[in-house]
Amino acid sequence: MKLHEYQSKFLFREFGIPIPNGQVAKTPDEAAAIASQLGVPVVVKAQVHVGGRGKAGGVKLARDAEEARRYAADILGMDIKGLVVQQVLVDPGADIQQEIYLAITNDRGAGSPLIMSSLEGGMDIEELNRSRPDAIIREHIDPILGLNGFQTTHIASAMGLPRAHWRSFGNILRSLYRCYIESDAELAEINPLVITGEGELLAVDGKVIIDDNALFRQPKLAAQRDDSGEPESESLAREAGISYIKLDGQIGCMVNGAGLAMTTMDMTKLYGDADRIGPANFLDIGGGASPEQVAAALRIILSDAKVQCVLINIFGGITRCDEVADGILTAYNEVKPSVPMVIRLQGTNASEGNAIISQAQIPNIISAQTLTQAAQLAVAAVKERA
Amino acid sequence: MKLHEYQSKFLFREFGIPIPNGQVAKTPDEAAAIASQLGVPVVVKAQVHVGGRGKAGGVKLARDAEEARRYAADILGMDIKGLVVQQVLVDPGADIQQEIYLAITNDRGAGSPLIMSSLEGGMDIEELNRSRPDAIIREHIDPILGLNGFQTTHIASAMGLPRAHWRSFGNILRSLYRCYIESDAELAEINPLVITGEGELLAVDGKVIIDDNALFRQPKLAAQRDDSGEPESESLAREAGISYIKLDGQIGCMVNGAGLAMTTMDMTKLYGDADRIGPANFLDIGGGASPEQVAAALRIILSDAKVQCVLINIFGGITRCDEVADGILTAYNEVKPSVPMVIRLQGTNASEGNAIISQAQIPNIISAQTLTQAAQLAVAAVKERA
Amino acid sequence: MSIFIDRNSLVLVQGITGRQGGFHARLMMAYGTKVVGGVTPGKGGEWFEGVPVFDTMRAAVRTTNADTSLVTVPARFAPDAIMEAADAGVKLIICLTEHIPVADMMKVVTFCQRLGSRLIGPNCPGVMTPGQAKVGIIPAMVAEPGNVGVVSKSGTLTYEVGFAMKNAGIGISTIVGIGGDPVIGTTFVDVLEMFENDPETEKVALLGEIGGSAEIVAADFIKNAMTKPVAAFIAGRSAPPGKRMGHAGAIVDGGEGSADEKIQALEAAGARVANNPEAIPNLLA
Amino acid sequence: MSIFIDRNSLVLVQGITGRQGGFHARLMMAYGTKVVGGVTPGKGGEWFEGVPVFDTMRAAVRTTNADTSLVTVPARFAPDAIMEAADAGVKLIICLTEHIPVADMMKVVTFCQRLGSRLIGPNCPGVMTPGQAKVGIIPAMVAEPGNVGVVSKSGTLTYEVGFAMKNAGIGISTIVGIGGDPVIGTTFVDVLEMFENDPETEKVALLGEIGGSAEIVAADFIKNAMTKPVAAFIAGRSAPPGKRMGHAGAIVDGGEGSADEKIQALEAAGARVANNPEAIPNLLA
Repeated sequence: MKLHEYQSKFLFREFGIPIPNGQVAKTPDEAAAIASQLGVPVVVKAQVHVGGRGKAGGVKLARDAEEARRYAADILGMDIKGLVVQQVLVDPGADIQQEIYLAITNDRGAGSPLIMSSLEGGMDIEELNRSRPDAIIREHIDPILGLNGFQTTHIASAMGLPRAHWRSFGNILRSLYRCYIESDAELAEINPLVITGEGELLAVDGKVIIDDNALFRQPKLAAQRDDSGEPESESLAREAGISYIKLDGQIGCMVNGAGLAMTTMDMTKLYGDADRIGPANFLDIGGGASPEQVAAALRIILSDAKVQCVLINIFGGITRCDEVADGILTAYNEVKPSVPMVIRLQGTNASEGNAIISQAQIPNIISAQTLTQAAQLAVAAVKERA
Repeated sequence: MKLHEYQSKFLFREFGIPIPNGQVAKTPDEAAAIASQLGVPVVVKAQVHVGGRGKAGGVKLARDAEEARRYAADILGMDIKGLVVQQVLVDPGADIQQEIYLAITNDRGAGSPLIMSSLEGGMDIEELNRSRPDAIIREHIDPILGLNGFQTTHIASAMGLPRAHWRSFGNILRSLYRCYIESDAELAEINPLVITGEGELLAVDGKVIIDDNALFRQPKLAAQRDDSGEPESESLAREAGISYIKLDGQIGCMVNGAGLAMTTMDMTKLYGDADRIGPANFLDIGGGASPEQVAAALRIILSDAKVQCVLINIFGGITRCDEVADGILTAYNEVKPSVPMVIRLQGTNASEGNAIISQAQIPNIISAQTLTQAAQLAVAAVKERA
Repeated sequence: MSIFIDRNSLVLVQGITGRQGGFHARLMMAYGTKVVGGVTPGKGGEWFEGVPVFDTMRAAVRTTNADTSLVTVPARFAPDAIMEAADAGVKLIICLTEHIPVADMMKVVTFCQRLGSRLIGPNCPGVMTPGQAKVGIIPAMVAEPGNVGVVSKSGTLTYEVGFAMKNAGIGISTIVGIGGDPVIGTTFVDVLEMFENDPETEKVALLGEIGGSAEIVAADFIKNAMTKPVAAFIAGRSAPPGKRMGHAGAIVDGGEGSADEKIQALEAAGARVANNPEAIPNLLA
Repeated sequence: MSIFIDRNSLVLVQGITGRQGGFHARLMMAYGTKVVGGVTPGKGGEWFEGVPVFDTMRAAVRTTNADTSLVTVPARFAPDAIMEAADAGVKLIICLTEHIPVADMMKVVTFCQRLGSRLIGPNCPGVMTPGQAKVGIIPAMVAEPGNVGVVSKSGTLTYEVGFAMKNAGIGISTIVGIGGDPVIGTTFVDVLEMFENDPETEKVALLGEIGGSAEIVAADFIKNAMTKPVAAFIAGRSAPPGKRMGHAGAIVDGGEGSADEKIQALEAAGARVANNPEAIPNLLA
């Protein structure tokens, strides 16, 4: 779960990391009020869960409250890569002498936390990683022991940080590590961590991503979820406990298992791409889906008006195909989809399941034997309706 | 640093361990007031830093407030093994179905925390350890990883605790471990942990010892130090940063280094024991002692009226014997001891040191070449004065 | 031969009295796996389908001499259960549980490595050596004994491929589901190395997906250390970047972990990569 | 030969710019020890008596190839300094610092063991191989080269015994001060084993004290695994129970750790136990 910049920075502050004393505004008037209260030039920053807001015009420097109001009016409601800006952070402008990159992330390969730090902060870290990987100091942390003091010294020393800042850098790094651990973060990033003209360190921008699987023990963070930028169907799916991601294609997929669900998407694209046909969504109904879940999944898929065909691909392991077939019929009768449904049931009790489907004799339902055939039939069905 | 029973239990409570809701009284009236407030039979318990208070009459069951007042009057001011009782804990009596022993301690040999637990609580654990060691379940804890959940289950299961209590026992053990770690305890012991008639677990008696070397980061615990039972000279020595322990003999020892200080004591006893002569104290002036420290040490030694002779044994390594000699003379002139002083200086600058002493020509000062000779001369000096 | 498990493996099921644990324990027994007991704290002394239930892994291992454990307990308890198995000396621990926080897994994997226990998973379907034993949830019907080793991040995709192989008359030495989580106990390379050294395995099928770089590392290994042919499929070519596709690890992030880069690396390493899982049998023929 | 250190040991001093660290670094250099550098965070780039000062142990080891480190920093920083040395790959770490909390040492000792670094101390006077090198604070004057190995919990008591041996014409192969703290990196048994295997050591002097059971364990080792004669002295026969005698570890507690039980165990194991440290040379003659 991503936190907004302001949520990330307020979280940093709880762990003792110095941040600019800005506030969040939802209207231009609020932005002006914050700016005049701060009494200095401010930065008005769009709060959206997407990168590249600066290039999109979502970050503006305002010299006074009036300008802050004007820029906030510009930015609020702006569409950045499909997300509508609903909040801006109004921060006092910082006197930037040096920009540092500092992040802690899960290193999948090493199976341990990884600190990345660079004096070349402010820029896109992926770009820096490609162009000048040596400019980034990398330090793995023992996940059981945690961050040692000597590691902070090593990082400060190896990145070439001036000695005057070692102590405050060490304190910030320790705080960031505590924040990362105690918040169950996948990523806790400060970019840039600024050395100001007064020689203070200040976290001017921040990004925190929380491990979804740990939200059960992070109720305060879970409550900060902002779904506003997310398609409604995804929110509905999350509430129903279904793993669903909306995409741009025409074939609504319902599959058991994440890997097979991706594969099914891939197959619709493999056979449909020439005709610009592809998957409308990722959807994994999980193991042992009940008729109710199948119905919920079908409703979510069909809530996407672009869907021209539904492809149901079930390989029964724990999941019994006859039960899925029952679920499909129940769901069909509830939802009454107007689009065709290609159904492929394989594995445990597949023949029973296929028999149930064929006995129902619904014209809208097309049976398939293999995944390949199912994908091809779904593509054909979409083409037919075009 | 030892905590009193009541301090230990109040500390347990901070970590969520259930304890009886008693209070501390310094007068019989206070004890009566607490008893009448509790409104049930109470136990009046002497709070002294010494074992065996029960056998000494320091623990009494009172049926009502009047009896509590009477017993408190008996116990307050009582001398238990040389310590005067100045406080009593007035606890409600518990309905005891079963007594459990539960402790966490540093296992020196293994270099890790050790949990000891037994269903045969209430009794002296050292006695149990001798007579029925198998009745104690022992579980080592990885000092970096900490206590794992499965270890609490193992302990509960292996000790034969009825299943109904596993959950609360596990919670108490986890709390006790947190208490042990976060308090830098050498020992955190509940004995007995009681299963009451209502099936609740309750820490009826407790003992916590804090690592002296960790007191710098445990200010709240350090503030609970109770010196009242301690010889004044020991308190003075601690304030002066000198390692000193008062003993019963006649030869006041001043030595550099703990091992040599013990050895010097041992030598006085080796040569004096036949005449009931032995060390008056342990004293380690540490490395590189200044004249001021030597003077302070001498004053502390001489504050013990039993001292008939002072034995100064310095083996100079870092410590320079000439500096110690200067210190001795300074101290001598300040303190003007009436008892003889046997001085043995060896090691770095020993000849210079010995020259300084002999040039001072003080009749009270006796020079020695070896530790053996020094001890023998000191014993002889005491015998002479007898 | 086979890797990890065979007909002599002695298996404990942690959480055997639970719904999922009990269900799969029965299926494993039916398949011929030597399930010698189960562990559920607080239920020691009970029996399950003729095998004893213990309170702790230490007691269970002492009594049964089990060398393998299947962890089926919920995510909140699974990290402790895995460590308990390692602490009790179990050499192979297979964890089905999904939704375990990554922070917990980083500790658990480190712990198992230090104790010398092999962890497979979490969030994996387990291991099956067809005709001998299965530990996990892989359905019996998806594979016959044979000489192709299968290693996969995904459950049902593996069944799909196994089933296609079976229909094509191709048998399997061992199926290993390593799981789709970001931090797992056993990687592609670990399993490839074992297949390379396993005399019963002649070819290998590798089923990867987007996210992380395990397939890239595997490609390196295939290039430098493998003599046996490898066929592969990578799921998620059509997945958009920045979105987590079901599995906690299945996300293309910062331009890293895309299907295309993995496919390129595998092809460059000499693996034959299918664009359709049902084409895998052709590549193994 | 000798154990732990010799004239070829390359030594770093952690805290070399501190008062204590600098003082002893000079004495070590004067003795002939190859002090190749020092570490003080924030002072990298300075020089100390002709050797470079580094900010970190990693940088120091990379530049100097040091194999040995002496930790002289205050108790609050010493645990991190020891772990830094182990992390940097130093194989022998000697820590003088006293007053380190036991909880910290339990972690540090575990850490060093996992990384394969030998820690001696803390709260110890260090190691001296007479005529070759000393790492720590043992005064040069207390020993001449020879064939008796000395291992001790205590500093000045060791000097006393070394000096008495020197006066009696008995030389020393190596003196090892293991320290008087409850949790230490290297025990009596570790050192006895090394002396037993050291061709230059013919006899051993062991100097113990009250507290703990390390001397009892050593007695077991002497009985079962040592062929070389051992003379011993145990300090603290006159110490009362329940009182900590200066060293954090020197306490007779719950009837355990008394001098008498240690003396009995050592005598039963065949060691010759002196009742006076100045009698040790007679027992070695």
